[in-house]
Amino acid sequence: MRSFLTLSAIVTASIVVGIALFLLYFSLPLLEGSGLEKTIVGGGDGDLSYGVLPALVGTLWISLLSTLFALFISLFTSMGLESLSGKRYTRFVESFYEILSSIPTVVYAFLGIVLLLPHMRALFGGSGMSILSASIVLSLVISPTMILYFRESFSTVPREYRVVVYSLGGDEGSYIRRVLLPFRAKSLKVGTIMGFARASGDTMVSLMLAGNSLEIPISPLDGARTLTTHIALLFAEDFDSAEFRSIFVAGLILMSVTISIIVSIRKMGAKDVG
Amino acid sequence: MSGDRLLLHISRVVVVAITAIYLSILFHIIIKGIDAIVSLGVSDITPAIWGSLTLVLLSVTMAIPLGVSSAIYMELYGSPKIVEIFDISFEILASIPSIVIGLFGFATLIALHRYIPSFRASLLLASISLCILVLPYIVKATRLGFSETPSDHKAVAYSLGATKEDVLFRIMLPSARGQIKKGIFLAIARSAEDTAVIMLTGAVASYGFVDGLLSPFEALPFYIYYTSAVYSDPGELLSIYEAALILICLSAIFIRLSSGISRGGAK
Amino acid sequence: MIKVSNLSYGYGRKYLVRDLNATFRRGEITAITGRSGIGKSTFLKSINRLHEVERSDFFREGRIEIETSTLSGDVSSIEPHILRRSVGYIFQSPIPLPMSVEKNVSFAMDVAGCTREGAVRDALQSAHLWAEVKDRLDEDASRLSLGQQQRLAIARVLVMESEIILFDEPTSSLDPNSTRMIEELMVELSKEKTILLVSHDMEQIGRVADDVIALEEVSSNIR
Amino acid sequence: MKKTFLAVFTAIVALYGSENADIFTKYEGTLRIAGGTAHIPTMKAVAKEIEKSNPRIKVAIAGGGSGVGIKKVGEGLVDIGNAGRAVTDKEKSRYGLVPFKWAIDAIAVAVNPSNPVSNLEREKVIDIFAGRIKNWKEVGGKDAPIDIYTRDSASGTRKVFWKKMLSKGEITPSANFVNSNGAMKRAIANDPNAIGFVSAGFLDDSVKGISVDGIYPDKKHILSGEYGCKRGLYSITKGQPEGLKKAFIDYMLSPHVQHDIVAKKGFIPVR
Repeated sequence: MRSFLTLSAIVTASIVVGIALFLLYFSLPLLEGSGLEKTIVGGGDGDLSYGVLPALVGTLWISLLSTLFALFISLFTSMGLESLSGKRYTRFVESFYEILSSIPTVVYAFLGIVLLLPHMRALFGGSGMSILSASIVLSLVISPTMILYFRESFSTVPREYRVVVYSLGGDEGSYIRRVLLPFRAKSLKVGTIMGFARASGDTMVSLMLAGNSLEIPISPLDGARTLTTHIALLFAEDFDSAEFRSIFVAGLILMSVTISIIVSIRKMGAKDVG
Repeated sequence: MSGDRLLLHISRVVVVAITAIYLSILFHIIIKGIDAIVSLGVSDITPAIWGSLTLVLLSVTMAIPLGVSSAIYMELYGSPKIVEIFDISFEILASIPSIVIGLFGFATLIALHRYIPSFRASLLLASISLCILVLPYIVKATRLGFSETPSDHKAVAYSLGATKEDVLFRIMLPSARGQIKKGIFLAIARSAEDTAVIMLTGAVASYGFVDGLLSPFEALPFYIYYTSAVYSDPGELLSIYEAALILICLSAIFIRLSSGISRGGAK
Repeated sequence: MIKVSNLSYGYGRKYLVRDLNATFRRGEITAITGRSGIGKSTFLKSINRLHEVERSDFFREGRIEIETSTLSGDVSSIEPHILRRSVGYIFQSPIPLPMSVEKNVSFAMDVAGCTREGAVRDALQSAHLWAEVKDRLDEDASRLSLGQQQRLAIARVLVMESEIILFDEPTSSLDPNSTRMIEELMVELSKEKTILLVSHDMEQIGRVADDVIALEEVSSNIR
Repeated sequence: MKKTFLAVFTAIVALYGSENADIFTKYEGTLRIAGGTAHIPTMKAVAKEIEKSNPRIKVAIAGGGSGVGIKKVGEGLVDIGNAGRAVTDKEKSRYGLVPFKWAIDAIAVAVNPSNPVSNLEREKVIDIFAGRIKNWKEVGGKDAPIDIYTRDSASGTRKVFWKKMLSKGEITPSANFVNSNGAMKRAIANDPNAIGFVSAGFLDDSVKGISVDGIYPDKKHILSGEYGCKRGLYSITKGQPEGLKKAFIDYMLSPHVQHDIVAKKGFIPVR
C-alpha cells in the first residue's frame, strides 16, 4: 500500500520535471553555439526561416492586450455586480458567468471566425485576422473566470465597512472606490496575473484568429503567431529540422513564463491558483 | 463625490453591455445548434461525440487513482519540505499551457515509437496526456478535502486507538468525498473541452467510431477546430454549431455540478 | 494504575506544570482541578499522548507509567495507537464521528482489526444507551440528543475494554438530567477501572470523586 | 500511347475481375494515412467506399502537409504517407520509401469570386506574393489592399508553387498562414481581397482560379505543359506495399477510382 502511494506520488510530482527535461533535451542542440541566434531571429538556409522571436513578440502582444481588455471588462463588471448585490438576480448572474467560464475555448474561437472576423474585415480591411481580433475574443474567454475571482474576493470584505461609509455620508460608489478596491488591491493583481497566465497559454483562439504570420508584429492590426500556435503549426514537421526543434524552445519559454508567474503569485502570498 | 457616482454608472453600463454580448453569443449558438440538430440529425458527429466521451472517461479514470493517492501520500508520509515541493510542482503543472502538455505527449511518442513500433498517436496517448492535464485538479481537490476535515473527528479517532492510516482512510477520505467529486467534475469538464492536447496526440478529422486504445479517434473540440477551417458548404458550417452546442452542454453540466457540490457539501 | 513521577510539561518554552507526583489506582475516581488554562486537559492528553497529534511544540519531562493487564511501562515507550486502545478518553463535547451509531461504537474495534460478536450491544448496554438506540443503530450518530451522544462516546470507549478512562469535563455541555446519568455511569465504571476526571464543578467532584488533585501555578515558568 | 493505357486497364480489370471495392473483403484492420492535404477529399471518398464494402476496415485520414506525410510514413507512424511533391532521393534512400503517383494536379493562383481580376502576368504574381504590390488596383482590380495567404514549410503545395510559380522568390512574412488546402479555400472564400494558392482540384464557385500569362490551369493546359505549375499527387509506403496497403494503392490506381473519383474531384488521372 505504502509503496503504491509513494510510487504514484513520485510519478505525478515528477511529471513537471519530466516535461522540463524533455523540452530541454530536444531544444539543447539549437541553443548551443551559433544555433541560438538562428533559433531566436531565424535566418535558416531554407525558403522559410523560423525564429521564435516573432512568436514571442506575438505572445506578448496578444496576452497583454487581451488581459488589458479583460481587466477592463471584469473590473467594471464585478464592481457593477457588487453595487447590485443583495438583489435577487445576482446569484443568477453569477451562475451565468460560471457557465460562460465553462464554454470551451475552441467554441469562442469558432464564434470569433463567424461573428467577429466579418466585422473586423469591414472596419479595418484585410483578412480580419489580427492581434486585435484574437485579443478581443481571448478577453471574452478569460473575463468570466476573472469576474468570478474578483467577486469571490469582494464577498469576504466585512459588511461593516459599507455601513461606516454610508454613515459618513458616502454612497455605493464611494464605498467601492474608496474602500473595496484599495482593500482588495492584492486580489485584483493576482486575478489579473492569472488572467494573463491563461491568455499567454491559450492556443486555439490565436491559431484560428491571429493569422499566424511570421513577421514581427508592430501594430495590433497585424497578423501574428504566438508561441503556442507556433507549436501547433509545426509539431508535425520533419523531426530533424531546425523548425521542428524550435517548437521545443517555444515550449521551454512558455514553461518559464508559467513558473515565473507562479513564483510571483506565491511571493504575493496568495496560494490559490486555479 | 461625482467621480464616485460616475464610476458606479460606468460599471453598471459595462455589466449590462457585457452581459448582453455574452447572452447574444449564447443564444446564437443555442439557436443555430438546435437548428442543426433538427435539420441534420446528429449522425455526422456521433463518432466525435463517442470519441470525446471515451477520451474523458479514460483520462479521468486514470487521473483519479493517481491524483488521490498522491494526495494521500503527501498527507501521510510527506515531510513539510516534500509537501511543499509537491505543492509547487502541482501548481506549475496546473498552469502549464495545454499545448506544452500535448507537446510532451508527442515527444514521448517520438521517443517511444523507436522501441515500440506499434505505439502511435492514439486514444491511449491522448488519454494519458489529458490525464496529466487534469491530475492537478484531482490532487488539489483531495488535499482541500483533507484540510477541511474537522480536527475534532481526527482527535476522537486517535483517542480510540486509530493509527495515522486509520484516520486517513476512515475519517479524512470519507469527509473529503465531496471535494474529490468536485475535482472530478472539474477534470471532466476540462478534459472534454481541451483541443490543444488531443490535436498533438491522436485526434483526426475522420475515422469513425472509436474502436481501440491504439487507434486514432475523433473528438468534438477537434471537429470544431478542423471543420471551421475547411468547411465547404452551409451544412458543414451548421454541423459545427451542433458540435459546439453539445460540447457546451457537456462542460456546463459538469461545471455546475462541481460548484453545486462545493456549496451544498461544505458543512 | 497510573503512576506519575516528577512530571513537568508545557508548550514551546513555557512550563504549565512542574514536578507533579501522583498515583491513580484502579477502583478510584480521581478528580483533577485547577484554574482554567493551567493544563488540566493537557495532563490527560499527555497520558494517552493525544497532544502529539494536536500540537508539535509539546514537551514533557519526568515519567508517566501505566500498568494494566495488557500493558505496562512509560507511555513514551508504547506505540501511541496501542496505548490509546488501553486508555479511553472522553471529550468535553461528544463529537460523534460522521457515521452511523453502530459504526461509531465499533470504530475502535474496526481500526484494531478485532471485531467481537455482540460487543456493540454490550458496550451500549453498559453505557445505558441500548434501550434508546437499539432501533436506531443505522442512523447517523449526529441525530441523537446531546446527552445520548455523550453516552455514545462512552460506549465508543467501553468497546475497547480499556482499564483506564480519562474524562475531560464530560458534562460541561449537558443538562442536569444527562449530567446525572453520566455521573452514575462513572461511579459504576470506577469499580473495575482507573478513572481520571477533569472538572471545574466542585459539587460534582464531591458527588463522585474519591480523591482530588489540584494543579498549581508554576513559579518560574520559563524553561 | 492510348493502346498502352488500354492494355493496363484490361490487365487491372483482369487481375481483380472487378472495378469496385470488393477486393478488400479479405482484409481487416486500420489503415493510417497522413500528409498532403490536396489528397484529402479523394482519400475520404475512397475510404468511404472501402469502409462501406467492408466495415472491418477503418481508414484514418489526417493532414499535416507533404513533409509530414513523408516523415511520418518513414518513421512508421502511419501506413501511407501522402505528398503533393516528388520524394527526394535523400528521403527515398533514408527510409526506403516507395512512392506511387496517382494523379496530376496543378497549383492555381486563387482569389475570391467577387474579385474582378481573372488574369495576372507571372511577374505580377511574384511581386504580389513578395509584398511589393500591395493593392489590387495596381493589377487592374478595385482599390483594396491585397491579403496574402500562404502555407507552412511542411506544405508540398507551397514548395511546388514557390519553385515553379514564384521561381523561388520570397513570400512576405506578413502573409497569413493556413495549414491545409481546405483551409486555404475557406480563407479565400471568406475574404474578398484574398490571394493564395490552392490545388486545382479545390477550385469551385467559392474560390476562383485565375490565369497566369493568359493560361488557365485546366486539364488541357496542364497536359500540354503550357501551365507549368503542376505536380504529381503521391501516396508513399515504406518498402514495397503488401496486404491492405497494397490493396489500397492498387485500388487508387484502378480504373474505377481513377475515373469515378480522381477525375471527378478535379485532378488528372494517371491511367
